[in-house]
Amino acid sequence: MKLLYFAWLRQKIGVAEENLDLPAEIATVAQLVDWLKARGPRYADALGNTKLVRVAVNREYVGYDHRLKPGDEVALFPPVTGG
Amino acid sequence: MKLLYFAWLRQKIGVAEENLDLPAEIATVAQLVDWLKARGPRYADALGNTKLVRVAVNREYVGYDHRLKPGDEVALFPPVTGG
Amino acid sequence: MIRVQREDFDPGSELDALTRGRTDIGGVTSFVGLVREMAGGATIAGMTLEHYPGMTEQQLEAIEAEARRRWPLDAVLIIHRFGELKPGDRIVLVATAASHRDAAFDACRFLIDWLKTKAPFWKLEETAAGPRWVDAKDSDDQAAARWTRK
Amino acid sequence: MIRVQREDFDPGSELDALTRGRTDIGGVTSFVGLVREMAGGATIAGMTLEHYPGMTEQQLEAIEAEARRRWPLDAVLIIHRFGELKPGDRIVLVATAASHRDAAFDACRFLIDWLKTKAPFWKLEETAAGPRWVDAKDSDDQAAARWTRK
Repeated sequence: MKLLYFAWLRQKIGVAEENLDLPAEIATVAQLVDWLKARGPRYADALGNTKLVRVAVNREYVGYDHRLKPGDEVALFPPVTGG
Repeated sequence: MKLLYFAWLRQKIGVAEENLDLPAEIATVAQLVDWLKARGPRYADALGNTKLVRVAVNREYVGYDHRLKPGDEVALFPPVTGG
Repeated sequence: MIRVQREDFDPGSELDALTRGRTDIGGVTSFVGLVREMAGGATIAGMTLEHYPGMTEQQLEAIEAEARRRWPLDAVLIIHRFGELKPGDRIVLVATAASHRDAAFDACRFLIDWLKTKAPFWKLEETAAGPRWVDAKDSDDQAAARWTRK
Repeated sequence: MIRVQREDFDPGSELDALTRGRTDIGGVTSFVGLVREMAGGATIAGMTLEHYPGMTEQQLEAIEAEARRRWPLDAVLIIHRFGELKPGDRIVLVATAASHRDAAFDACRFLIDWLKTKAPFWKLEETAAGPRWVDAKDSDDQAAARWTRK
């Protein structure tokens, strides 16, 4: 699965983009985030406060209960600050 | 007293500006308007519906009870439609 | 700053001048009013804007001063034309600059709403049936009344 | 129409293009957002705007479409920059054209309010104490919430 990180989430995790093979039991965004947090301290730090983590799947905002499909592009990022 | 008329009020009265010597008993805008209406049918037509007649004295909006002073510039015009 | 003029204006250079060399302005809201070809159910060939020289400027200055009292504004510009205009021509520009966008938006709308009910301008439209003076709109009175302080 | 670009833009020519040759537009409201030198209590030397290419455009298009559903608009333009910006630089232009000014004003403000909470951009400010990511503002969430349909 293709994962994208932006802004301070990208800086904390240390990469902008990665392709990860997810365990079969990961079905939702919430499960993905929990699995990522267990991958190491950088992920745990970046994703510790999920109030500050927005999720887009295939470039559309989704909630944490959104179900993932193979081939999805999942982006994790802080609340936006443009304009 | 210097009197100015604008827009359809000017067209109905037939002049843009005139200097008139007012009788001494005319103290307020309301008295001035009544006196003008009695001057002839053009004035009576132009000033017939005072809901459509705005008054400015020395370039400031005033009400009909405003007291006139010698040398005032009095303007009568319809509700404005700029912008 | 206010200007009452017969000539057209260039919104781009006017807006540039408002913010040039400044680094304290967060946003500029502007409104440009244009002559519409269809007005009040008729096609118009053009219009003439009459005004009251002297009082017009004085009223616009008073409206600008009122906006500056109500909102923290870094810059205000009102340009209003008079004379003969054709469909598509610019009539008026109102622009407000502020640190924050809420002040810029509110003040800009206030200025155009108040200007429409207070600045002494009158529109004479040329229609196929002859010239006709535009009636003041209740909707403009209501828009201005939004800003009346209780 | 939406554009996401690194380069600066010229508000004057953009606004001209919006209304050129048209006689059905009564008013154009626009908002230009600029980089402020003082932000969050610190002086900033500049900022970098990061975005999510692809999603940014898609979100801005969705926001434009929503505005067109809500108001009768003759034209909509959103330009948003990314990359490195200095104090005083333009960040964003939002412009709306309509027959009547209420629609133009409401839609313009809706667009900037929604854009600020939905379009994936992130500001990294350069301060004397080093770079710092701008926090999302509660006031922006509240501004966007004004437009939530009940």
